[in-house]
Parts: sequence; C-alpha cells; structure tokens
Amino acid sequence: MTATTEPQPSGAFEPKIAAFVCNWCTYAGADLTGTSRIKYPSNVRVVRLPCTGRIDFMLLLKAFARGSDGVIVSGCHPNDCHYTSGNYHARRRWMVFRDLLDFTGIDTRRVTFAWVSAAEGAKWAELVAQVTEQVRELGPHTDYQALAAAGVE
Amino acid sequence: MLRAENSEDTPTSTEPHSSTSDRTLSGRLENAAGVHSADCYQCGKCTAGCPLAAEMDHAPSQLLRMLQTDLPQHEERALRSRAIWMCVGCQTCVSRCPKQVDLPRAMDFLRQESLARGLVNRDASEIVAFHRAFLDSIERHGRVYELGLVAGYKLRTGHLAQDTTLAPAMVLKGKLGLLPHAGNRAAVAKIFARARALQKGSGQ
Amino acid sequence: MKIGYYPGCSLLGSSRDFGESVVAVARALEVELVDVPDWNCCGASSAHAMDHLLSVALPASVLASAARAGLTEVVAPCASCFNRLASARHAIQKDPALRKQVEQVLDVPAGSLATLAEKVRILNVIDLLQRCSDRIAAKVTQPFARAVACYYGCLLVRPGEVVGADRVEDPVSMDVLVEKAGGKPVAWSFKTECCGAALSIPNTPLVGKLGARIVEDAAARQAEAIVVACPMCHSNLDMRRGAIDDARGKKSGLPVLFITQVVGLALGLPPSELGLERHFVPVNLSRPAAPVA
Amino acid sequence: MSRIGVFVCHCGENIGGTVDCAKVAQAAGQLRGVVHSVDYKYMCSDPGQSILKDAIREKKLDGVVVAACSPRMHEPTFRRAAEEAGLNAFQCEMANVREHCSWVHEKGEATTAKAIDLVRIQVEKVKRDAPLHPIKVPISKTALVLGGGIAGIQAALDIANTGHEVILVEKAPSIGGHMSQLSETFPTLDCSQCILTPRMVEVARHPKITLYTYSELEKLDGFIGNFKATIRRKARKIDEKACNGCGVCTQKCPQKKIPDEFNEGLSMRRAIYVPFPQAVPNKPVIDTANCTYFKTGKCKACEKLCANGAIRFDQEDELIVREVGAVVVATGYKTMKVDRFPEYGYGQYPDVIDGMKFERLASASGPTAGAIQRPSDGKAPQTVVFIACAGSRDEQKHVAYCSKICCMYTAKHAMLYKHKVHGGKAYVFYMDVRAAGKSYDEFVRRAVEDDGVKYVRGRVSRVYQDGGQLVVKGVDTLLGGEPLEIRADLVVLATAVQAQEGSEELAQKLHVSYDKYRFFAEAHPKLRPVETNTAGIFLAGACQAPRDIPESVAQASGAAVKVAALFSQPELTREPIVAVVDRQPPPVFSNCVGCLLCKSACPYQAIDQETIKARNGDPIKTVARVNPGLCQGCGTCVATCRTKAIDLQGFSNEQIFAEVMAI
Repeated sequence: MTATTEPQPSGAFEPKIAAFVCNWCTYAGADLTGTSRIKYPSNVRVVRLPCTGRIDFMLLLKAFARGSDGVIVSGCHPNDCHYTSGNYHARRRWMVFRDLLDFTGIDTRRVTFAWVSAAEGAKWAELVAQVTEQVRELGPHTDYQALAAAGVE
Repeated sequence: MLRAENSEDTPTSTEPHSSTSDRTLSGRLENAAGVHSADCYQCGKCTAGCPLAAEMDHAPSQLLRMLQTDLPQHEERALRSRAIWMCVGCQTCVSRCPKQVDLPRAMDFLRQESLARGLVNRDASEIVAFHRAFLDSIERHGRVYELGLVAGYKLRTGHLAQDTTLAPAMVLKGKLGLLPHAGNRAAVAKIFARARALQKGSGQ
Repeated sequence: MKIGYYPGCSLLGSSRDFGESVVAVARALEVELVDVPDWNCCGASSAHAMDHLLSVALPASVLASAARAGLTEVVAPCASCFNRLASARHAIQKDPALRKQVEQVLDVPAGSLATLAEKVRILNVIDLLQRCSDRIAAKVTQPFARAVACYYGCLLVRPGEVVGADRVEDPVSMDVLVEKAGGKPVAWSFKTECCGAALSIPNTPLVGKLGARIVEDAAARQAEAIVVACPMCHSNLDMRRGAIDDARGKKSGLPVLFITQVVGLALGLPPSELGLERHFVPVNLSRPAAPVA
Repeated sequence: MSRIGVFVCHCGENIGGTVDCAKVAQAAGQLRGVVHSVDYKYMCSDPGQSILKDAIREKKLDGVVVAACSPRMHEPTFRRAAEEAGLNAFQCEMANVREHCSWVHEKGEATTAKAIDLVRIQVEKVKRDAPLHPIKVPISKTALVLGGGIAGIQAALDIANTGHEVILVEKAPSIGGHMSQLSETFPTLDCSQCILTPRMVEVARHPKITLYTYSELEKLDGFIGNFKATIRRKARKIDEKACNGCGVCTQKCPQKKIPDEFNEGLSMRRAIYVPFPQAVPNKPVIDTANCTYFKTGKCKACEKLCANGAIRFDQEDELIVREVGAVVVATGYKTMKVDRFPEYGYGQYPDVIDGMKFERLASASGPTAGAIQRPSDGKAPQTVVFIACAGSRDEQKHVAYCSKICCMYTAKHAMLYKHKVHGGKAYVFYMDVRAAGKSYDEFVRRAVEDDGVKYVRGRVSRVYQDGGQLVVKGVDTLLGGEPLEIRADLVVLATAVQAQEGSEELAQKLHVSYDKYRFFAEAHPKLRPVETNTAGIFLAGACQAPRDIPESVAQASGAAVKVAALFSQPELTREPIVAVVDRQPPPVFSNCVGCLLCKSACPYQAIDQETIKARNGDPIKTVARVNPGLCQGCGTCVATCRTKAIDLQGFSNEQIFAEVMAI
C-alpha cells in the first residue's frame, strides 16, 4: 500500500486523525462547515457510515494499527438518531471498548467520542481543531506499529 | 438528525461581532464593558420603563442609537448628555430588555468616558459633585461620613442652604453622626491609589 | 445561628433605625451577628458611576475580609450594599481579567480571589428573615395586624441573575414575611418602581415626584404603612416626605417601616429598641388597626 | 484486477483554487487498479458527465471515483451517469474534496495531499463495491393526515379528490382547528366560520375520507409507502352511530361550570358537550375529568335523557391499526399564554387578554355575540391597547423569531374594535409592521387612515392595574423616545405563535427533525418546503413555522400533490443499502449461529429468524433473516454480530476496513 507521507514543512509533528461519522448528522454537519467556509486543520480523514451504530470498534484498532494517531467517533445527538437508536448502541459499545483500549495500552485520550448535528458546522471545526491539538500534544502513536513490526500482530 | 436543519446554505458566522475597534465609542464600550450596542433594535422598552426618562434630555434608547451610527457628532452628543448622569442604575431597563443590552453598565461607561474627555454636561455638575464628595469621603475615612459628605457636596456646589432644615432634625433623631466613624482608613486609601495607578497605566 | 454582618455606612448613620432593628430582631431570633472585620464602604451609588474598577474593588475588599475571617455567609441589610456586594461577587466570578485587576488593586496574591464567590455568600435582610420564618411565626406575641404595602424597590430584585430574586416584576418574599408577623400585605402596583435612589441629595424634587406615585398608590390601596428593606428607599419615602407632599400637593401621614421593625414589633420588642422614634413620618401605633377586609 | 477510473472536478475555483487537481489526478493514476484518471473544470456539467460515460465505455471501467463535492450533493447525478454508461450505479463512489477539503483548508501542499488521500480511500472502497440492484416495494395508497385544522382539511380534501383514500386524525372532538375560533379574517374581513364550515362538512361527507376525531397517533412504524399507523380513538363515552346529535344531553347536564376551551374560557360549558354548534362531527363527548358521574359515581342525567341510548359510560379507548403510504403532518400551533409575561401582570389581570380571546369576543358566534366586552365587568372598553410582538422577537425571555401573523391580526382586531365600539380609542404599540402579503399593507393602512387606529412605535415596558383601569407604560420612539402612559380598559397581547403542545414527542414518533423551537423541519428551506427528512412524511401549515391561512392552504395543497405523485407510481424503488445474512453452500450453510443479538439491536424489527431445512424438511440450522422491505440500512446489526455473519450492502466490512487501511 502506498501511503502519501504528510508534508511536514516545519518538521513539526502532524498527527493523522481518522474520523468515523454517521451520514445524517456529523457528515452533514461537516458539509455545513464547508458551505460556511469555516477553516480547520487538514489532519482529519473522514470515513462515512450510515450510522454510528454501524461502527465496529475493531475499526478503531485497525486505524491505530495503520498509523492513525487519533480517532474521532461522531454521530447524532442522543434522541436525534436518524435510525432512532443507533447512536445509543454506539455509545454503549464505546463504554465497553474504552476499557479494552486502555488494556491494550492505547491512551484513551487518542479517541474522542462526540455528537455533532447537521446544524453544527462550527462545532465540527472546533472538534477537529481541538482533537488535532490534543493528539499533537500526545505525540505520534508508535506503539502499535512497533508491536506489529515485532510480529506480535 | 433532529434539530437539524437543512444545512446546505445556511450561513454560519463564527465571529459574533464584527467591529470591536477602539476607535469608535461603541467599540470602546464593547471592549471595556462587554456591551454590544448593535444588539439593540430600538424597540424603546428601556425608555418606556425608565423612571427618569421623562427628565432626560435624550431617552436611554436614543443614547444607544447615538452609539450605533459610529459617527463622531452622535458620540459626542451622547457624552455631553445630561441623561447619562440621570441614570440611577435601577436596572429596570435591562431586566426587561428583549436583547439583554446592559444599559446601566453602558451608562457607567459613558459617564467615565465623559469625565475623562471633559465633556460632562453642565446640568450634571450637582450630580458629579455628589459622587465626587461621596468617593472623597470613602477615600478619606474608609467609610462614608455623612455629615462630611453633605458638607463636601455643599462646598462643591455652593448649595449652602440646601437641606438646612433637614440637617438639624437628622441630628436630633440621631441620624447624622457629628463625628466620622472608624474604618480601615489606610487600607482604603491604598485601594484608591492603586486603582488610580493601574488605570493610568493602562491608559483608561 | 452565626452569620457575618456587614452593616455598611448608612446603618451606623442616617439609617440607624434600620441598624438598631436588625440587631434587635437578630438577637430576639437567636442569630449571632459577627461584624466583618475592618469593613470599608462598598462604594454604593457613586463608585460605579465614576469608576468601574473601584466599584468592584471596594466590595471585593469587604468580601475578602469576610473570607479571611472564615465567614461563609454575610448579611448586608442595606439593599444598596447587598446589591454592590452581590454584583462584585458576580463580576469577579464572570470576568477573570477584571478579577486580576482587582487582585492588584487590593494587593492580594494573583488568583486568590478566584474562589471568593464560592467562599462567601451574600444575604439581604429578607433572606435572613426567611431563614428564621418558622421561628418568627412561633415567637409572634403581638401580631402586626395591619394592611401594609411591601415596597421592594430596585436593588433587592434586579438584576435577577445577580441577586437571585423570587419574582422580578411582582416579588412576594417580603409579603410572606409580613404575613408571618400577622400583617396583611395589599396587592399594589409599585412594588418595584424606582424611588430615585441617590438623586435624593442632588435632585430632591425629582425624588419627591417619584416617591409621590408610590405613596399615592399605597394610600389608594388602603395600606396603613409601607414596608421596606432598603435604607435609601426608606429615606426617600420618609425623610423626603416633604418633597413627596409638595409633588402630590397634599400631606400624607402614611408611615414607612423597615421589615425588621415590623417583625420586631410582632415579636413584642419595644419601639425604642427598633429605632421607630427616629422616623420623620411618625409611626403612630396607638391608633386602632383599621379593619382589614 | 480492477479497472478503476478517477475523475477530479475543479468545481471552477471552488476546488481548483485550493487543491492542485491535476496533481490529484496524476497521483490517482499511480494507484493500483486505477487505469484512467483525469481532471476537469465541472464534472457535473453535461460535458463533464460525458467524459465519465465515455471513459466507462471506452476503458471498460468496473468502478469510478468522482472527486468533487459532497456525495450528499451529487452522488445521484454521477450514479445515474454511470448507469447510463452501463456500469452498476453502486460502483460509483465520490471523494468529498470540496466540503471536506478545499472549502475548509488553506491552499497548499497539505490540502492537495489530503485530497489525494481522500481519493485513495474511495478507490479502495470502490474496488470492493459489489453491483447492487434497487429494491422494489409496493405502496399502500392511503394517506394519513394528522390534524384537522384548515391545513389538514385542505390536504385531506385535495388527496381524496385525486381518488386516494385518506385517514384524517384530529385530537379534538371536532375538526376545524384554530380557524373555527376566528371572527373575521384578514385582509378581506370575511367571516372565518362562513368559509370554513363548508369545507368541514365536505370532509365529513367525502367517500374517500375516514375521519377519526378525538383521536391521536399512537405509533408509526415502517417506511415510505408502507407505514403502519396505530391510532388511539379516545373514548367519547358516546356511541357515535346511535347518537343523532339532538343535543338534549348537552343542555341538561347539571355540571355547567367548566371553562369552555373553544371560547378561551370566556364562557362555561357542560361536562357533556359539543365544542361549538357547527362541530364536525356534531356528536358530544363526555369530559370525564369533570363529569359528576365519573367523579362521584352518581348522576347519569345524560343517560336518562338520551332517547337513543347512545351514552356509553363504560366505553374504552380503541386502538386502530391502518396501513398507509404517506403522512401529512398538519398539527398546527399554539399561542403563548399571557401568564408568561411578568411585566404585563403574570396573567393576573382579567382585562389583559391574548389575541385568541379577542377573536372570541369579536366573533358573532362567540359568548358576547360579537360585542366587545371586557372580561372583568362586561363593559365596553373605551380605550383598548394592542401590544404587538408579545413574546416574539424577544430572544432573552421568549422566542427570537417573528410570529408573522400578529401584525395582520392586530390591525384586524383594532379595526373590528373601532367598527364595534363607536368613539372608542385603539392604540397599537408595535416595533415594525410586517405586512408583506397580497393586499396586506393596504389593509393595515386602512386601519390607520380610515378607522383612526393610533399606531405608536415602541415596545411596552409594563402594564399595571390602577383603579378599574390598566396603565400601559409605553414609549413613542418616533417622538425621540418620549415615555407615554395610556390608561386603558382592555389590553390585548399579540402573543407569540409557538409549536404545538407535544411536538417533540410527535417528531420522535414520526422520525422527523424539528428546530430549536420545536417546529418541524422541512427537508430544504427553499427547494423542499413541504417534505421532511423522512421520506413519505410531509408538512402542511403552522406545524412547520408560523403561517397564516392562505399560506397554510397553499402548503397543504403542495403536500397533497407530493402524496398524489407518490401514489401515482405502481411501486417504489429503494436504495439497496440493506443488511444481508451470510448464506453459503453446505455443510456450513451460514456463519450465523442464530443468537439473534442482531434482532434485539434492530430499531426497525426488520430481523426475524428462519430455519434452514434439508430437502426432506428436517431443520438444519436456525439463522437470522433480514426483511429488506423493513431494513433501513443503519448497520447496527453488523456491529453487533459476533460471527460477522451479517453485513451491510454498500457499507460492507470489507469495504470499510479497506477504507481504514487506506487512511
């Protein structure tokens, strides 16, 4: 797999953030950020899913394994899920998964769970900026790759 | 999905307020006191409820209007007004304001600005004299020494005969102490001095 | 019950009657008032008009002194002091930049005022009496069975989010206390209209004009007294009655009592302990109470 | 080996101004499986689409990625184009390099690099796209209309007149809504009931309309074309078939001190009542909360008097389940109550009333037979103050929006008052007069110029009682802010229009969006004003925003056309984004172990179980089964499945993991 390397003009660490978002709220909210021309850091790569309920949390581990330094999971606000209750399932699963993540040694601060509605374009920009900053402070996530390189995976 | 809203081309502004330049009076008001005069849509509810509006040369809502145009002649009219000295800060306006424009806070700001620029309305000299005498009394005694306050006010205004009938009665009823009561004078004097120094330093 | 006490300047001077009644009633209700050590003037009606920083720094100095003395609650019977203390507390909490300036002015370590608002709560005299309302009801010996108009003025109710008043346009907390003391509060329309406040000295006729409408409405509702909880309201309605009478073109003998005086009378305290003889409009209580419908 | 084509759109300067599109196309060309990549100024234009179609044909592409705007914008466009060129529509993906890239980042290498990443992610996805085929589903050609006000009545009649069945559900005992309470209507001053009642009767008589009054929607399941509506018919305690509407019971009921809702509390009604004489249906209802029999177990006067034996004290609520293909929501609005205004007396002054009460005072069928009498003492008020924007445009205490109808009805009220009380004075305190409708401004000017209504520009600060009068403390801002006190006998507040009671719960039942004021949200503020975000559910009238009668009627007709267009199709096509359960040849048959965790997670009851049987009919294995008609494609089941035996078409595990691998 060819991966484009992040340009690092100043040599500073530019984290790579994977975002798993639902189609109806957060994806639409991020579209609104665009139509409103609100600027935010370019570090995020969005994976569109129908609903946060669709998120298999193994995807997060895979993202870390493939070199992401941080992850955002974002969907509709409670009670506002396009599919009634998918976001609740996601939240419940995240509660369980967080402990597992902790157990695997991944700093849980690298994962941010948020609600961003279709109307919250500005909030999406803030979220990305804030997560990028936080992950930048945490530094590159290398443990998993190191393990993978050592053949543990 | 709910609370949603139709996205596509709803304009969203990230900056709540556009101009907060210190060059205009409205900008200074916003920077110094956090009051955004453009929020006012001139409904007049403040004026309608103001106990003193009838006595003012300009209605409270008109004073805000003078700040909304950002024109020097209007700004000066506001600072020269008697109205800013009539406000007693009863807070009726802001408590009913549909936009919660903090007019009493704006009045405080305009008074201080008017004093600083030497634009105080001539009719307001009694009120200014009273406030000066009040603050002097605090600075000197740490607390308000009422007989001293009244004496100071009279000296500043020349209204020597005012309330002369009331004062003896007050003394008789024990309501006017002839001697200042004890307070922490030195500490208070220092508060005044430091506040003065701080504000001079910041150019206010 | 032990509670911090900030009398403020006027309760020791022009409103000694209020101060005396507060102290007497507190004693009767077994509330121990502890003076805030070395308190200074709050700046009241003048500081905010001339100098915003000073208008926060002066009350902040009082609060800081109370906090140093370990007082978690301070009662400020004067409505003006109460409002300034509460406003300063609010401003320091909301505006960290201002807080830093105030810390410089008070010459206290940076950040030391950050938790001031959590440390000290401010009560007005109505708050204090409300706490004791059961005790008041139990100790009433001479019910104050008169129709009264409770006048709240501005500073006890506005701005609502700073002072935490019950109903901004039609407060009832004082009416409830009057009922506890055996009185009959009347429904009237000027509970929260301004009396002219500090314009009393520089513009007496105006204060007379504003007070006239208040006295007019209270009298029209058959009130036998106006009850207040603010020294400024009291002096504007009592001491300035001459100006009010001039504005109305007729004389009125409607007395103005502090809520503490009403409660004190109901508790059977002698009028002299409550400062009643210091009023300009005589409080003539020998006359029989008018029948209340 | 895949044959993928990548098409990079400049969107004029929108993308091209920030992202180096040529470089993106070039980088895409290097990706494994990509056999063709180009950039073009406007991919969505006709020539742009031709480039895509020609490439699919000429290069024999088996997947395409269009790097352009959001898929929420143009995915249907490009999928259609791909299909026209012979590619399966679901083998076309979009990389969102506009909303998620060029519009939100600065021009520079990092932004172009991100665009390349976004393309690579979609290339990995499209490689794994399976050809999918739209699902056909039948349509139940019956419409459900919720709310029997003017909007619901209009929608029901319009749909029924196209020959389709309509079920009209109204929660009150009669249809008619707020319009039936109005006196005259602006700007023509024609009598509201005179124009409304014929429509109400038409609804009752229409062979295609089934009317359920005193009923509410309990539950709505299913999806466009195939909803299942559960309707609760509240017990009237009357046998509607037996009752002939003679009205004896409503005249003889001894319990007669109940404030009459229809007259806004200005008169009293009985415990068994018909809301108003022209009610449809003209059948009474027993108000069990106030009925003496229900409170004490004694009375039954109505039962004794009813010649037809139509009283049914033991009648229970009834649940009716009907299949419907579309829903029109026309549940209307409510107005803010006067007790919400501390400065206007907390609702304690009887002579401070709201606009709806004034309508009843002015109505010929109202409690005063149209005479303007103030509630406190029944006298004709000599001075009336109307206060506009009571609660509206007051973001601090109430609502920030303009309620839209108040300027007009206030002008009408003032005019009616001037017509009815000769020599009376009418003042209107206003901030702006918003009269932008056909003949609207002329109407307001008539009030001022011909009828002598005094308009004063300024908001009222306070209203208080003094003697038998009300003192209105206002201001004339046109006189430089002059405080103005008016002594009035009656004050009418034009209180804000608000979303109907229970809107939030209804929205959740219907799965439609609502705004922060709980008005239902249209799918697009300009181009899809009567649709909601949920297919098959449409909006009419003031449930969406403050609306006057002409607008409500127009919108209702619009919603009706949408329903008729839907019903004109023989069947519906749906996107095949649905879950599928793994099936494979023996001996495995399926990875599914039949735990049915997916079933419990599914919000749509789309999953049940089936038994795989041997040829001889012996059961081999019990597995989950997805009903593609019910499945909405959320994928919650996929994330729940422990054996990875259920997958979502279009967002399969393989596709999404490939995307993540490409990040």
